[in-house]
Amino acid sequence: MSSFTRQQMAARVADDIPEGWFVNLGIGIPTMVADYVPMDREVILHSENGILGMGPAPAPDKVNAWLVNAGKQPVTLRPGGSFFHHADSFGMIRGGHIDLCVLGAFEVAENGDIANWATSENDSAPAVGGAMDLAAGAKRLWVVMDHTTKDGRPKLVETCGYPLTAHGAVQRIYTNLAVIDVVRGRGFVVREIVPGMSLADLQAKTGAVLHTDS
Amino acid sequence: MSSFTRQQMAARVADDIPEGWFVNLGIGIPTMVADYVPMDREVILHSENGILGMGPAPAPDKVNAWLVNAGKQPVTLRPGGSFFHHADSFGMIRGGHIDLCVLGAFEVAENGDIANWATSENDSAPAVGGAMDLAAGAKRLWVVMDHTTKDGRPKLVETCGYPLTAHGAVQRIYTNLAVIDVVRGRGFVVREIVPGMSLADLQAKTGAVLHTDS
Amino acid sequence: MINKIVQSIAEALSGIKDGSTVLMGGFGAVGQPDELIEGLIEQGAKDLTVVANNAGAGRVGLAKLMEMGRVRKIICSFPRSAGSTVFEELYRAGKLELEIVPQGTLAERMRAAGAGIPAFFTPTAAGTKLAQGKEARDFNGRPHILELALPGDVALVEAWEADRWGNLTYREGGRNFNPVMAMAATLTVAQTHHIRELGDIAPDNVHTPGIYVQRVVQVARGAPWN
Amino acid sequence: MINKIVQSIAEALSGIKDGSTVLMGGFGAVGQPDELIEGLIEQGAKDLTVVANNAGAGRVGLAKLMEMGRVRKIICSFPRSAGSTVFEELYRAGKLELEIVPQGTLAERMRAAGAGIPAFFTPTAAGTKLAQGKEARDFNGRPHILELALPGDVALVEAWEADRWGNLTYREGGRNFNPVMAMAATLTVAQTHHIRELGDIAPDNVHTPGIYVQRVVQVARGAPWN
Repeated sequence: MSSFTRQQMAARVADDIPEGWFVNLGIGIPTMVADYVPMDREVILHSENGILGMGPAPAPDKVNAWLVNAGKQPVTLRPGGSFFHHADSFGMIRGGHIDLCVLGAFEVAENGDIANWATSENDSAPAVGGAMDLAAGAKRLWVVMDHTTKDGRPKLVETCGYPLTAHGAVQRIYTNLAVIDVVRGRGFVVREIVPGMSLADLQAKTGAVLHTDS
Repeated sequence: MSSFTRQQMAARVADDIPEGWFVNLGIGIPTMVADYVPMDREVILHSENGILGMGPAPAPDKVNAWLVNAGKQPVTLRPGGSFFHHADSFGMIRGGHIDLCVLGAFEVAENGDIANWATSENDSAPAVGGAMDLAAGAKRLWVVMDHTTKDGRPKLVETCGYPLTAHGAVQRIYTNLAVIDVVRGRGFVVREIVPGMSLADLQAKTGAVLHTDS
Repeated sequence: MINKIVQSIAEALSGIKDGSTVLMGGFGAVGQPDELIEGLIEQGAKDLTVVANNAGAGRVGLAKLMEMGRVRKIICSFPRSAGSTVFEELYRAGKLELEIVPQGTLAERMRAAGAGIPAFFTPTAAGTKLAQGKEARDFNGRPHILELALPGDVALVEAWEADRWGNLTYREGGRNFNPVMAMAATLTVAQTHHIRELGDIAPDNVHTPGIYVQRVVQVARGAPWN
Repeated sequence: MINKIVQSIAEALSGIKDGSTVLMGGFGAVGQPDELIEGLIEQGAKDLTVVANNAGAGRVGLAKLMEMGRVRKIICSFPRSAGSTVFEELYRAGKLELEIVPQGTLAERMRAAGAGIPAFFTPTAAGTKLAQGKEARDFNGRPHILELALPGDVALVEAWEADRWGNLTYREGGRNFNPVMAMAATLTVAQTHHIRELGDIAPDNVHTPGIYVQRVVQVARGAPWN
C-alpha cells in the first residue's frame, strides 16, 4: 500500500493555496510547502521573527546572515517584502490577518483541537514558540502530519491526549494517507485518500469516525 | 501690583527644564515655553501626532505643510528628530517615557487633581484630546495658568469643581503671580512670588492654604 | 499577480455598506485622505459610525458627510475645534451620537483591534467622567479602567508611497492615525501620492505592510491644505 | 549636548544590579547583542531574571551566564533548542526557574510594559496548560485570558545604526524582539554596528526613537554567527 511522501504532502498543501494569501508555515513539512508554490502565483509568506514576503532558500554562497525564518534557516526576501518587530509580527498573527497557517501536530481531535507543543502533561519545560499564537490567531489552520505515529497509533483522535495548543482551531489535515476536513458539528470528513487505500483501511488507522460527503 | 506676563511665565518654566528631557507642551502658554529653551540646551520636544525633536516655528516662507504640532501650527524638525504613528506616540506618553508635560488648566487642587478639559458637568461634547493621556502618563506634570479667572475667582483650589482630567497628577504650578509646588500630603507650597506681592496677598487670591518651607 | 491598485476613487470605495464603521486617518489636514472622504460622499453609504480625531470642519469632507445626514455616530477625541459648526449644530439638535475618547486611548483601541486584543487596562481617564460605566481595577496600587478594541469595517488612509502589494509609507507628520487605522479595519483603502514598483520601497522602511491594505488608488495632489 | 554614546562595553553596562530583570534581544543569532551579553558576564550582576526568546545554546553568552549560576529565572517561549544543554541540565537539577510564554504573548507583554498597559486579554493559550492560574473571560463568545505587562530593568539590544540621541535602526531580520525590549526597560543599552551623525538617520525611518535608549556603544562586528 502506497502513501504520500513528505514532498507529495507539501505539494498537495501548496495546491490549495490561492494567490494573494498571507501564509505562515511552521517548521518541518510545512516549510517545504513554499517550494511547491510556483513563483508566478504570488503567495506572501510571513515569518514570526518579523518578515513578510519570504522567498526560497538561497544558494549556499548567497546566504544573508540577517535573513532567517522562524526555524532559523537562511531565506531570501522577495521584492515587496518588509521587516517589522516581533509585536507587530504577532499582531498580524493574533489580529487575524494571516490567511493560513500550516503546522505539524502530534494529534488533532475531531472537534479541531490541536496538540503540537508538549508530549506529556509532565513535560515541564516544553517549547511552545509561536504555536499557540498561530493556532489561535490565523484565519485558517491546516495541519500536515503522518496519519499515525511511528508505532502505528492514530494521530487523528476523538480527544487529544497531549496538552492542547488551541481549542477547535484546525480546519483541514493533510496526512501521508489522506486529506481530511474538520467540519464543525460533524467531525472528520474525508476529501481524498491515497490511491489504493479504501475508506475502511483509512478508518482502521484513525482514532475517530471518518465521514464522507457522498 | 505687578504680575508675570505670558512670556515671563513661559520663560520661567523653560528655566526649570534640564538638558536631555523629553517634553510635551500643551496648547497656549505651554507651547511658548519652547521659545525660551536655548538651542544649545538640548530638550527633545514631543508632539502627540507622532513627532519627537520638534524645533521652533518656521519662517512664513519656509512652512512644511506635513509638519504640524498638536495645536496644528507649523513647526520644524531638529536633526535627530523622528516620526512614528499615533499609538506609538501615545505609548511614549502612557508608558511613562515623557519626562515632563506642561499643560494649561481651569483648576488645580491641592492634592494635585487637575481639571482642564470640560467647563461643566453638563458640557456633553467637551474636547479631551490628549490631555487625560498626558496627565496620567507623563513622569511630571506642570501647569501654567493665570492664578485666578478673569473675574477673580481662584484657580488653585481645595477640590476641583470642574470635571477632572486626572487625579493627583500635578507636581508644580506656574502662575502669573507665583511658582507653587504640589507636595503630596501637604498641599500647595509656595516657591516664588512675583516681586512686590506678599504671601498674604497671594493667599487672598488662592482657594486653598498656601504653605512655605521657611 | 497581486495588484491592489485600482483606477478610480469609485472603484476604491465600492461595496461600502450602510451602517459601516469608517475609520478616517489624519490629524487636522495632515495625512487626511480628503479625496477618499469626498468619494465616500459620492458613494452613498449612510448610517455610518465615523472614527476620527476631530469631528470635521467647514462644510467639506466629514462635515459635509454629517450635514447630509449620513453619519449616525462620531467617535473622536476632539469634536470642537475651529470651524466645527456642522458638528455642533447636529449634536445640539440631537441628530448625532457622540463618543468622546482620550486621544491615546482612541489610537490604542484601534491598535488593539488590529492586534487581536479585545480589551486592555489603562490609567488614562480613570476616576474621571469618561470612566463612567467602565470596569475599574487597581494595578500597582493605581486605578485603571478597561477599554475595548475599536475595529472598523473600513479605513480610509493617506499614504505617501504605495506598491501593488499594498505596502505603504507616510510622509513626516502625515503618518499619525493612518497606520493604526489600517491595522484595525476589514477593508483598508489607501490614497497615495506616489505609486512605486514592487521592491522600490526599502523593506526596512515600509511603514504599513501590505497585509493591512486591500485597495490603493493614486491621488497625485499637493501638500495638505492644497 | 545629549550624548548617549559611551566608549566601552563596561561603561555601557555599569550599575546593573543583582536581582535585575534583563531583556535580551535577538532571534537565534540574528539581532542578538552578543558583546553586551558577554559584557554582562564580566559585569558580575547575579540573581538575574532573563527574558529572551530562547534559553541559550552552547557554552557562550546566555548559556555561560546560566552555567555560572547568575540566572535565577528564565522567561522565554522556546527553551529547548539545538545546543540548549546548559539550560536543560540546570533546569532538571532544579537550579533554574522557568516561565514559558507563547512567543506573541511574550512580545506583546513587553510592548504593553512600554506603552503603559498593565494587562490585556488575548485568546492565545486560552484553555491550555499555559492558562493555568490566569484570569479567563469570554469576549465575542470566545475564551480569552488576562496577561500582564512584562517590564525589564535592563534591555540589551543590537542595532545597525545609532546616533548620539539614541535613535536606532535595525537591519532586516535583526529587528525582531529588539524594539519592544527597548520600550519595556528602564535602562536600554544598544550595541550598534554603525554610529551616525545626528540627522543622518532619516526621521521617517527611525525604528526605535531615542526616547527608549539610554546608552549606545559601538561594536563594529560582522554579520550574525561571525
